Amino acid sequence: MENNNILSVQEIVKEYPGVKALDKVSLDFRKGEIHALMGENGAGKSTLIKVIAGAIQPDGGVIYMDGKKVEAMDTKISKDLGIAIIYQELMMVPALSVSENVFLGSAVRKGVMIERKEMDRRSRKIFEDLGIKIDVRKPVGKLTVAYQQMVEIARALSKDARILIMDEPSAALTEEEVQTMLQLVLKLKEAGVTIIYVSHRLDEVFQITDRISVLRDGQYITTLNTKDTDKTELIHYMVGRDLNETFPARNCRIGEVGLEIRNFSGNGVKDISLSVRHGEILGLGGLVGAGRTELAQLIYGLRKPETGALYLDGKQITIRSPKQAVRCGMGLIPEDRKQLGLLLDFDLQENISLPSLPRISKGIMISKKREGKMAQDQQTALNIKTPSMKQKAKNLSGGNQQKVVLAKWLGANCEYLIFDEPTRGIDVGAKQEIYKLLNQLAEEGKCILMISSEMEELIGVSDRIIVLCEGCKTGELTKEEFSQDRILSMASGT
Amino acid sequence: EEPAKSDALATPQGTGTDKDTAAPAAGQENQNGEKGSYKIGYTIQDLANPTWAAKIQYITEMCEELGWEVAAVDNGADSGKQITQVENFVTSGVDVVVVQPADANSLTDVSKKAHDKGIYMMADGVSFPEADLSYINDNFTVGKMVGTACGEWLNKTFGEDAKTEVAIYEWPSIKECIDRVDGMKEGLKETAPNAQVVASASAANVTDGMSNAENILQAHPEVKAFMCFGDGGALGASEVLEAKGTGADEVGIFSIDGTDEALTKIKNNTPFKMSVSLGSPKGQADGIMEALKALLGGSYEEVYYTPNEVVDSSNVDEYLK
Amino acid sequence: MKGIALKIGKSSKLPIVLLLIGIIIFFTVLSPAFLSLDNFLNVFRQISMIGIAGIGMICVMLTGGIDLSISAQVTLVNIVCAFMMVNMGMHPVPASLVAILITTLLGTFNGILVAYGKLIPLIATLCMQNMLKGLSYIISKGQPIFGFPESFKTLGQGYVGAIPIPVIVLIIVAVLGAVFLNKTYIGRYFYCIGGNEEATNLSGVNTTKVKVLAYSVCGFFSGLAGIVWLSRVNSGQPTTGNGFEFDVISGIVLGGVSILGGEGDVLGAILGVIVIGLLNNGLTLLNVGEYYQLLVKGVVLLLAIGMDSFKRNFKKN
Amino acid sequence: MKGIALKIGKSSKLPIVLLLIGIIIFFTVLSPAFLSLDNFLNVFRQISMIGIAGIGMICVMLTGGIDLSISAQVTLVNIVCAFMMVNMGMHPVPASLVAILITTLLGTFNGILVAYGKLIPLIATLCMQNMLKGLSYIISKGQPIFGFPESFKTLGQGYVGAIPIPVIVLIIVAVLGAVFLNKTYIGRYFYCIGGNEEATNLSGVNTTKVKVLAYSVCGFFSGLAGIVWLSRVNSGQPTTGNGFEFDVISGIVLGGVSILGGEGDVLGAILGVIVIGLLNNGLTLLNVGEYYQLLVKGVVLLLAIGMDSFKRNFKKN
Ligand SMILES: Nc1ncnc2c1ncn2[C@@H]1O[C@H](COP(=O)(O)OP(=O)(O)OP(=O)(O)O)[C@@H](O)[C@H]1O
Ligand SMILES: Nc1ncnc2c1ncn2[C@@H]1O[C@H](COP(=O)(O)OP(=O)(O)OP(=O)(O)O)[C@@H](O)[C@H]1O
Ligand SMILES: [Mg+2]
Ligand SMILES: [Mg+2]
Repeated sequence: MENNNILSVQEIVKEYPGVKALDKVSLDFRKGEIHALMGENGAGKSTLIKVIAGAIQPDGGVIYMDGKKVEAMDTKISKDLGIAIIYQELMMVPALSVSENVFLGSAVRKGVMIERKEMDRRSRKIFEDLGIKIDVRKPVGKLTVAYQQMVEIARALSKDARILIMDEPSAALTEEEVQTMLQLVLKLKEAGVTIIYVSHRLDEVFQITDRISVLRDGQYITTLNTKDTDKTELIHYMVGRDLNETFPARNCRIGEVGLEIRNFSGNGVKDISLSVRHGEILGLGGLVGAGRTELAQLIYGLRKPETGALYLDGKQITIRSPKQAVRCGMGLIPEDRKQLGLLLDFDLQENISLPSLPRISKGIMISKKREGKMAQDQQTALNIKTPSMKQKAKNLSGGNQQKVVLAKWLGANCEYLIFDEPTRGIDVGAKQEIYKLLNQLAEEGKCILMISSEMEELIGVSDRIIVLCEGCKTGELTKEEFSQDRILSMASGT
Repeated sequence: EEPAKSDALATPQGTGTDKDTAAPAAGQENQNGEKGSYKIGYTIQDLANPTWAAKIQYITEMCEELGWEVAAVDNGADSGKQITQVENFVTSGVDVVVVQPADANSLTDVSKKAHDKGIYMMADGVSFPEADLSYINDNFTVGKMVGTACGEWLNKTFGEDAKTEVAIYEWPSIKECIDRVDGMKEGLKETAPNAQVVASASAANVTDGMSNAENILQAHPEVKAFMCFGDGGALGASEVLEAKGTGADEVGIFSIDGTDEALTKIKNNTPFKMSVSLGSPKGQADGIMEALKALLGGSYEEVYYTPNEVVDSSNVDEYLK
Repeated sequence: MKGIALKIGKSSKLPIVLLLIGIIIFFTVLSPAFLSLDNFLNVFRQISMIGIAGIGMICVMLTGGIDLSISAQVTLVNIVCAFMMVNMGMHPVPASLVAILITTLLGTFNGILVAYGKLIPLIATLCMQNMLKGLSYIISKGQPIFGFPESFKTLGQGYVGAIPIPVIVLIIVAVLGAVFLNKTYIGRYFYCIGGNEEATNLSGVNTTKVKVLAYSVCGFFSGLAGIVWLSRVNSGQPTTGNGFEFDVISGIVLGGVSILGGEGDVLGAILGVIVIGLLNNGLTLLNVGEYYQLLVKGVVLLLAIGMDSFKRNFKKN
Repeated sequence: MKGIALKIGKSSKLPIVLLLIGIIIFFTVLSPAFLSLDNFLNVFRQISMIGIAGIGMICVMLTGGIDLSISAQVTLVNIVCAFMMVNMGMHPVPASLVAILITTLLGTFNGILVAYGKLIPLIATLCMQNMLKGLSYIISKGQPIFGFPESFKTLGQGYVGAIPIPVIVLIIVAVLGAVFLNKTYIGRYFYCIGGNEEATNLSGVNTTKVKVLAYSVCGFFSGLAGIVWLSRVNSGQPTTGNGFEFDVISGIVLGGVSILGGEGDVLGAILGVIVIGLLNNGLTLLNVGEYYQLLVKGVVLLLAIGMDSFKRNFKKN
């Protein structure tokens, strides 16, 4: 074993019923490097990380830290060894304050007493370094996903770790925030911290990493030096075939106005009007906290607008509840799939059929046959990777979970779809599939409103873009006018 | 003055001396002299017990006629709760607190507080040491009456030598009921030594009485008699036997309380044979009112006993209205 | 029959079935009276009220709620129905129907408090329990109401062939409940709400209304249980039902219904209730005194759920 | 004092404080005996046991658990301590300490069942309740045990100045509890576990041990409450404590402790308990009969939590 390996895993095996999540994976991580872990959804990245963290016990294999074998790794040992982890799933205690969450499990204390002021001070400092304004006394549950993700990052940073493992830390962040974070990561590297970085965003990976290891279907594929490779080669290793990472073209046949809102206010947004035509994808851009999710909630009947009117195909309709929205043919793919998109303890079939239950039932009796068929169709259409549709949703990888949420609405034949961050945490291959699906849906004449914080995605997929800033509409761009600079300046209100 | 003998059969016992030693002087003079209106706080073990509930109802009505006020609360056989209630009564300025003690030994401190404020403490059902006056029944004796009646019926029906099986319904978490059961066993042993208690179960209400009767009869189909500490469980046993079509001469049920429901069964020639009446609720209420009047009048005995009367088919009509 | 056997083998019912078998063997060895059709029918009749009300409680608990007022609903039904028959001379059938209607409405009111009023179910229904208890006392003045028409007894004490009518009612109710929860989409909604209310709402389900429905169903079954009860004891008592909610909840939770919602089914719940019924029955047959019964019941149930949990966690690793 | 006032203003305590004030005004107007230091001390003494045991229960409920066995622990403490003093002639102090040690161990055992055995808290502690109740009956044979050394009364019946000792005990316990839950890292762990057990565990906290600790603490305070109780009633009774767990749970839940875990604090819990104490007291002072008390209590509590919920949801929109 080489001397400058700080951490190495040998022959790690982890099996779940029907899935080999890790199949004899061996990997070395060098002191002070930034090492990317890449692979499709379900490749086993998060599982490997959890094994290293001691959060799950592998079925076989060995972990070496500083060349020494670690027996029976658990969360306490890994913490003591200086391993800090940002999990893919947000690990928050909602009722506690930001600073208490930052110091979860390692509160600053004097004897048995915690030093709340000191914790507040230190977390404020961390957020300052990250360039984020946040009230450290606020309960985490009151923050949006993006801010919770920041707290997660701050927590890892608070630990003065020797190894920092980041499982898709950027998934919920906007471009600007990602850049701030990446600068910080580079600074940590200079300070000698080893970083294991998982992301589906190739740009980031090429920007900061030294080496890239690829997993596919639970197996180790290869490790590449970042400077000796390129996106095409990397994608090839990841998906096992060639795939170009551009946005699929589409011949748009844009029709009549389908979904229209006029002068919507309330729930944190002010006087917003927009319209989506049949066959059109309207992008909704803005920084975190711009109020895009809030706007989606208003349209979908989850909150009551104070003023404004909604028109579907020219008819004014008042929507008071999601039920009504669904009845009118709307569907919402929420940004937080675990909290709002899925029933994690239920199987995929039950998740997918939920919005369509009355339709696929005979009277009030559910037709199990139709339900099964519907799920099967969606699995094929979306290529959901799972041994069975009876698998519980919580056992799927992040990307596949997102596909299940999509499948819900596709199965329900919705006419007006609102996508809130549809590709958050999704691998390149699946992203392509989802873009294709978006195109296909548009071609079928559906009205699509897509919220996205990924600039390229916004530009690549939308036919038109509307930008929000602090709850107000600050601009509208047609396809010809698209440019990152313009969107950014509108989003920041300058 | 000596309380007039009422048909409540509340018989004053004891020496007949004025109890001005224990009687709170301060309270007496201002309440006795000036106002003819009194406030009475009443804490009883279980207000859902039909006998007790009816008794309270009568007392309330009689007091209203006199222009008195009664507050009745339920202590659920919980001594802690009972103390709380007495304290609240003391605060609200009653003249007498009547207690059916959840625990006779736990009232020392509150009684003292009451006495300090010139408030009388009166015991209902069971005496406690600090009570100025006790209106009580003798649970062991009552139990013994049940045992004796049961034994006599067994002897008469199955012969003195028959080795008959008997079941008991108890409520072992309450001391008074334990006394009753002890009395039952003693009475049975004296009259029918060959009878054997083969099962005992705790049944305070009709529902439990039914389930337990079913279960007991399953295990001991030869059970010839049920002795019950109260009518609730007994009614359950009767319901089961009647549903099975058991004849009145096959199994006997013997109980305590003398509720109307039980008396109806006795009258209708069911297995329900007898119930010891501790005075009809009305009779008891009369007794308590007499005692209360005596107490507030300042001249009273220390102990008044409730009547204990065996009610069976021979005299049931006198008790059923 | 084979279907059920298969289902038991596959599902998480195994531990409770094993427990059931264990209890049966144990008591059979110790008491000759235990293993007989007669005795089992006895037990079933004794648990029928718990089982009937349990079906309603499952609905509420699946949605993540709880209804502590069922005991007081049973009391109220007892008193009100008895009052209508005795004091108002009503015929048993309309009297029963009116009483059940009342509890269904009370259940609906509970549901409105919880779903629209967003009150904590435990506390809201505890308040309702107090109020309904008070109401029952006030109506009955603490006195039993008795002397019903002879025909009224049939429901609680009658037989069809050898089988007690309450048992038949329980079976019908259980089958209906199982079908409702398993096969209809409204039943599925109960599960979904318990699993993730917000996600269910976003999927276009009016979760508020569905929750109200769950409580209404619960009220309906409490009412039915109350009528069976009244007919069985043949006397309306203001104490009837005290502690009943605990029997129901502990029985069905033992049978796998989660207090957090989203988990459980009718079969399991009924098995749980039967276990408790058999324990009560067997211990009385063995003439185990009240004191020792408490102890033994505690130990046995603890072992039972311990075994279950051990199995579950053992399997996981 | 100002700190607390500020805190109340800011936090979610406002509704319960308003309710408290409302109740006080209401009863003051209707009953001259209500508004007096004497009466308030009475009320505080009456709720002191509920409050003391409530502090322990908060710990358990914060972790998302529940302990239904506290009532039986109180019973057992009563019987065991009485037995040691009367039948074994032990001095009150060591007898009390041994009794509290026993409940602490019983609490620990509950904790082990829940945390290591992964049993459902509701059911596991219900089993324990049965077992301990049975045990208390067996030890006492159903008879009260009395005749304690005179000195033993002091704890439950004595005064320091005008203030009853149980009230002082409650205040000390509440302050300690508040500090423990708010300021120590172990107290914060309770919140963390209730809020997100997995996240807490992944942060390197031994959640299993911490959960056991919560139950031990609960056992300790049940024991303490039991000793105060015994000293107050001055006689060890096997019926003591029946239903006590409900008083405790409903009081602290009214005060904002969440049955789902992760939410609530000592101040709120104590306020909740006081509300219930004042209601009981005021209604008795007003000479409201038992039946009507049930009804009125139900309605008032329902209004109270309804107001609270309304406030919360109103604010949200
Ligand atoms: N608890 C579990 N039970 C069953 N299967 C699981 C469980 N956790 C993970 N899996 C399976 O293991 C495989 C690897 O999952 P993992 O979460 O490691 O993927 P990933 O590479 O992190 O994917 P993503 O990029 O989507 O996050 C997947 O097929 C997943 O379904
Ligand atoms: N500094 C902050 N601290 C905490 N919460 C904030 C802050 N700024 C904004 N928020 C919360 O974020 C909400 C708006 O976020 P929202 O999720 O709607 O934005 P968005 O445009 O949809 O962004 P995204 O979906 O990319 O997260 C605000 O209503 C507010 O509650
Ligand atoms: Mg992952
Ligand atoms: Mg958003």
